[in-house]
Amino acid sequence: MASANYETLGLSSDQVLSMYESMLLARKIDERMWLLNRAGRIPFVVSCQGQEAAQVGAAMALNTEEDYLLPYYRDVGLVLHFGMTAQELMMQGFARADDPNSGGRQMPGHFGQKKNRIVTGSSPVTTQLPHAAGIALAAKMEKKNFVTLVSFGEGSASQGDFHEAANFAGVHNLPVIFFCENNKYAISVPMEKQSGSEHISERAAGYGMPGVTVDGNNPLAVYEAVKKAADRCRNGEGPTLIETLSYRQTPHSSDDDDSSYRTKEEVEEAKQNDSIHTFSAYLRECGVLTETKEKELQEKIKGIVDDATETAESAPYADPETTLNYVYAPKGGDL
Amino acid sequence: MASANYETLGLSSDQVLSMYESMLLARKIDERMWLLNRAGRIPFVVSCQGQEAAQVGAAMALNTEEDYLLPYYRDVGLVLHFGMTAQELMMQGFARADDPNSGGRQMPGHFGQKKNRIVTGSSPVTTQLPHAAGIALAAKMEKKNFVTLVSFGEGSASQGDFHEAANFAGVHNLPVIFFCENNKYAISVPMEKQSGSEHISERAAGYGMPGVTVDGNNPLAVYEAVKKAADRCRNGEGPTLIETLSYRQTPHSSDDDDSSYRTKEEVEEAKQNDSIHTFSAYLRECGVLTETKEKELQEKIKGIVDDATETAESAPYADPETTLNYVYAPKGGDL
Amino acid sequence: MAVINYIEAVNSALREEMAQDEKVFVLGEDVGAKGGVFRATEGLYEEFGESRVLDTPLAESAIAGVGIGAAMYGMKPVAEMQFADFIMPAVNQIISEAAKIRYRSNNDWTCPMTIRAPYGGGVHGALYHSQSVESLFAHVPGLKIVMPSTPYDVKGLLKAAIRDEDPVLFFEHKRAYRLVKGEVPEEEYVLPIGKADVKKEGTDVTVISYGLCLHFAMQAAERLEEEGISTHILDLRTVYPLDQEAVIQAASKTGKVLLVTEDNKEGSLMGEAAAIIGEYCLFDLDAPIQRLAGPDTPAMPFAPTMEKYFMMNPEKIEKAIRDLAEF
Amino acid sequence: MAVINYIEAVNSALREEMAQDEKVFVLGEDVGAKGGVFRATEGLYEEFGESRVLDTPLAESAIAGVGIGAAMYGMKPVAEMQFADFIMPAVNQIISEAAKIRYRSNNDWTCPMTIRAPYGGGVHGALYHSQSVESLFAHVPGLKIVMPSTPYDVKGLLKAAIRDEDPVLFFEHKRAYRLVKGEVPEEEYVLPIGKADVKKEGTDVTVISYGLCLHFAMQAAERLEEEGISTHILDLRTVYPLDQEAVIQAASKTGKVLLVTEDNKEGSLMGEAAAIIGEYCLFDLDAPIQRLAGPDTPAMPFAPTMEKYFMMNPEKIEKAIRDLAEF
Ligand SMILES: Cc1ncc(C[n+]2csc(CCOP(=O)(O)OP(=O)(O)O)c2C)c(N)n1
Ligand SMILES: Cc1ncc(C[n+]2csc(CCOP(=O)(O)OP(=O)(O)O)c2C)c(N)n1
Ligand SMILES: [Mg+2]
Ligand SMILES: [Mg+2]
Repeated sequence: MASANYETLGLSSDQVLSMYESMLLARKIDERMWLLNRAGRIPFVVSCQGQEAAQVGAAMALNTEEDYLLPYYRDVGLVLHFGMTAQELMMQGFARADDPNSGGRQMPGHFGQKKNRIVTGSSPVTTQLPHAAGIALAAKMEKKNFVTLVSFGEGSASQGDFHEAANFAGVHNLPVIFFCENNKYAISVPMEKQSGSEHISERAAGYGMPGVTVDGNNPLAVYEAVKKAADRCRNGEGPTLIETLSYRQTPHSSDDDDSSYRTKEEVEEAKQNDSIHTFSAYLRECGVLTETKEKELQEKIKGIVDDATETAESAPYADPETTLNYVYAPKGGDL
Repeated sequence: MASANYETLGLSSDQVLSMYESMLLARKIDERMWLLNRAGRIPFVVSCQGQEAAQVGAAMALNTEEDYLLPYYRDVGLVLHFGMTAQELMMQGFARADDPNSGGRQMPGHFGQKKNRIVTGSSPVTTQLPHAAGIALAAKMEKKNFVTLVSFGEGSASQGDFHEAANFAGVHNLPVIFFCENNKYAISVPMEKQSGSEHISERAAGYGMPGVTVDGNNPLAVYEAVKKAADRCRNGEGPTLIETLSYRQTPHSSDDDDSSYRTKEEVEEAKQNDSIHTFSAYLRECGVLTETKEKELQEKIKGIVDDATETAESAPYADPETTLNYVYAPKGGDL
Repeated sequence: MAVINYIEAVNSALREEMAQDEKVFVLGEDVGAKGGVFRATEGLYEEFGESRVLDTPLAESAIAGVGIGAAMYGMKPVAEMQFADFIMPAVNQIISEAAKIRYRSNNDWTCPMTIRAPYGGGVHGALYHSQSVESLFAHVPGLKIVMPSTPYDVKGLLKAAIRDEDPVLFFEHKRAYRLVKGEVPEEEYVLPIGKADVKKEGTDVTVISYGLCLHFAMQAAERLEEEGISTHILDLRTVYPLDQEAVIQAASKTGKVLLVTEDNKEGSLMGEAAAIIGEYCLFDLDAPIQRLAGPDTPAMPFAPTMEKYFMMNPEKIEKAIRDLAEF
Repeated sequence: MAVINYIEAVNSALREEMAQDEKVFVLGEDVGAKGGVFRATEGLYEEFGESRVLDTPLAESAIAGVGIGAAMYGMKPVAEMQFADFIMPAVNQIISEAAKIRYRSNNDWTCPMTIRAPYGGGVHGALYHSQSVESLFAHVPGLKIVMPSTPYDVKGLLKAAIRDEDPVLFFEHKRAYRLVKGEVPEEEYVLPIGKADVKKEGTDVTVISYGLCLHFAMQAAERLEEEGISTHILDLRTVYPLDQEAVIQAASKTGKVLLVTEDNKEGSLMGEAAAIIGEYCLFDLDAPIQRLAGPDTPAMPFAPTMEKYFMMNPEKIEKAIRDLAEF
């Protein structure tokens, strides 16, 4: 895979190993969710599978202690890196009261955790882009040096909010990264029916910002692009639009049957470039990963996912009456 | 002005003269509206002044017998060419029952006249762009060969509907022309605060269509660009985004005072390029227009505007109770 | 008569209207090869082809706006919003444009368009796949809003909506899609938009409702029948403009009125029904006008405990009817 | 106490809150050098600079959405929609986002944002510069909607809105801007959101209203006083969530209720007021609940004949009060 050596990018072997670990953890959590769903133990799952490299590559290029993240529903890899735990993710999967994202109020994939600067998201796609511009505007007004990264699918880039947010960021030269995870489908709609242009990144020029398309199966290429964009942000050079190319390996969600609109062969072929395998191979090639280490890692992660599942499944739901809480500020509000 | 000779564009001397006449008529109607407004005889005016060349150049490149037009509120030059009369425009200015646009229901500048395929418009900017895509889609579905032109200001290009409509047209390769009249201001907001890019036309690539910027003070340059775009439409080659550069010579509307946000000097300087004068000079240079002819023209137009004003002013308002009409289909509807 | 379910009635109305009128076409997200995320448009792509069953980009304002343009030209577009919750980006096109085209052009231009959207909860859809959005539009002159409860009404009213000369919002309860079955004639029929329907005659308490709640009310009424409480049930079917006369008749009949909606209570369209009753039936009333609705929280949560707490059900209605009967 | 007009109260509240709290900033179209198309933000650009008085691109969804992002970060944005009619493109951001942020995050994130917009007619604004848009939002839990009638209320409530921990829609009647004057104290004060206010005590007929109509009602009441008809007038001030208790008290006091709004009749928020009265005051009523409102047409036309026909005025209210008094 990666032609660039990780060292030339300024990454240590520990760092690339931790990237791999995050990718693997994301994948394993996701796979477990599907098992739980198919066994009738959780009602819904929406996947990161195929996009872990893009997500972890991006996260690695950010400062997870101060930057702001506005993820979309597939971003297990991003939120893990920003501090959400496997157990917390499982709490969300099981819709338990202890889910830090929403206390079981939202569907899985609707991330939000203030202490980690993961900004609460909703289901209507693309609404988070103007929010990201707003947070970046606040950074500029308050003279703070953090970066805001907002992610979304290529289908979501068709919404008016994409345009309005990108243009706002362009006009005000805001420190924000628009991170488009192009996985070739929006549910059943392929890129050709989604976009008049071949690449989403071609839209950047219309807002006066650089636009780049990178291989989303290569975490190092993504890291490099996001690092550069983040540096631009911190140097006051304004926003960047980054598009990562990968493939959605699962159906859209546990409610979708993808056989009506794409062939098994197409899916299988795309899986040849599965970043989990190609990055693992690359790390072995570089001597960062060994068979033993990989085995250890797999076991460690299995343990984490098992524990998380168990703890979450046995945790309680929120009390029915709590449905009424937090419509407005609990007290001190005027109502 | 115009370096290109009109003949190389395939235009006859009669045609360029009629272009000039339309420009002049538009200007004179507009000037009269301001006089009437300042005299308290009509409540509101919004101007075409400075954009006549762009409007008439575009109209000349279309087939006014079959093409569809979705104008915005400054497009006096476009609607005149598509068949709306000075008297009809005055009926609108005076909000009379015989206003063909809305029977006095809408403010001036909200054009619509089905028999001339001028599609009814509203005040919220940019909503007409998806409509234009819809009409172009109908043309494609019905295998009709007409072109749809939709116009809007550069400020209006910031709306989400611009993006969604352009992308829809790009994906479906629709026979529609997006015609942006960039007059440098959106009320008080200058282009630098409006757009992240220098030109609106730079956005075209993001939708897979050609984008061009032309001198909006040169009706021949605009004619050429729109002609090419219309040919593309008729040849099944899809949409084009055209941006014309001109300057809004009046305040935004009769309700605006532009002295708070731009200098008199700036306005005066821009008026040096007033297309009415430069095109007149060009036509004289070419020998198409003479001083006598110009005088005749001015008088003829004054007569038209006088008559139109008089007829409109003495026409009645709609009856109060007609307020209730046409919420739904008059009969046969289910309610 | 064949027994079909609610979503089959949607599908069948679409198919018949498309077969009958070439100007009718369908557009929306995933309505093509996939046949819609709920399969409402199943088979249409195969039968009528890509050009009449359009998969659009993910952009609701364009779905509505392109539909409006096509309708102004003379087509009969049927747009799908994948979930009613996602109609929000299209509000400007629907309220500023579709609703006002005839009026603002003094009857010169028209917008004969239908917008379908699945609404409602009880499907583990959480905040953004469960909402009732009718009150967002049920005050916009120029629009008609249809919310049928039975397959028979779905089919007859969707056909009427498609043929209507003005824009119609057609909201389908997504929980009803496969839950609710009913008889539908083989022969062609169309039902009038704007007319409510008495779904059950009764003498003690009047329930006015629509959509899925109508069925909950029917179930509650059935149980109460055994206790000797007789319930009169009016199905609004068209929720805007309301069928005033039918509301007045139904309320006056028993003098005890329960208005039931799955929507949040404050500001739901049941307020309008209450206002009509308070204006026209005041002296016929034997009990305060009661409204039974969802709590005033933004929408129903995902966790089953909270979803159940929010959702309407036959038990809640049964209790409210009994309380009124005993008043 | 100084007498100022309605828009000066807006301006002064903004200035004071900006001076007092650095997190407060203003954004919108033409709010900067121009000072707003109605001059609501006049002088703020000069006083607080470009970075706190932001001229945005012409994109309402971004104005709302960027404000929401900044509010989630901890700023106190005050967004202006140039006309309430143009809030439509921002509906998704307001309803799906601002209103639900606290709820969906289980109180982790909040959205302390104010959105101001001039609404209402009588200014030759025609269909798209005259609308009342409150009923679009007056059923959305998580939002608060303030619609003050006097400069005193404007100033005290706008300051409260800016300080509120949750999103507040603040609708200002544009005809009132320069027409309505009133006393405002020099000292700082803040009024409670959520509380209606009795603007006139009376015994024969109760009028419940808000905004510009409140003044028309006051004028009507004054004239009727001479005929010996005593009118009780409640100003809702916050139209969502409604101050139920105040509505119940006001309605019960006279037993004859007139609900007045400039909005279209069907589906206006007066339906909610009627429903509250129909539920809680039924046996105190001496006359049917009456609503006086605009006709159910899309909006008011431009031509003066038709605008006048549509608009509320003191005469229409006077007649309705007299009819009720005589009932
Ligand atoms: C405004 C809106 N419309 C429709 C939907 C339904 N929906 C959920 S995900 C999705 C496809 C998103 O595609 P893309 O942006 O490419 O992201 P991906 O799922 O491929 O990662 C759709 C249509 C939605 N969530 N929001
Ligand atoms: C959605 C919407 N927001 C705000 C307005 C108020 N408004 C009317 S015209 C205008 C400026 C338009 O600028 P531009 O598109 O450049 O056209 P121009 O007037 O310069 O020709 C604004 C903000 C509106 N009409 N619609
Ligand atoms: Mg995708
Ligand atoms: Mg402009």
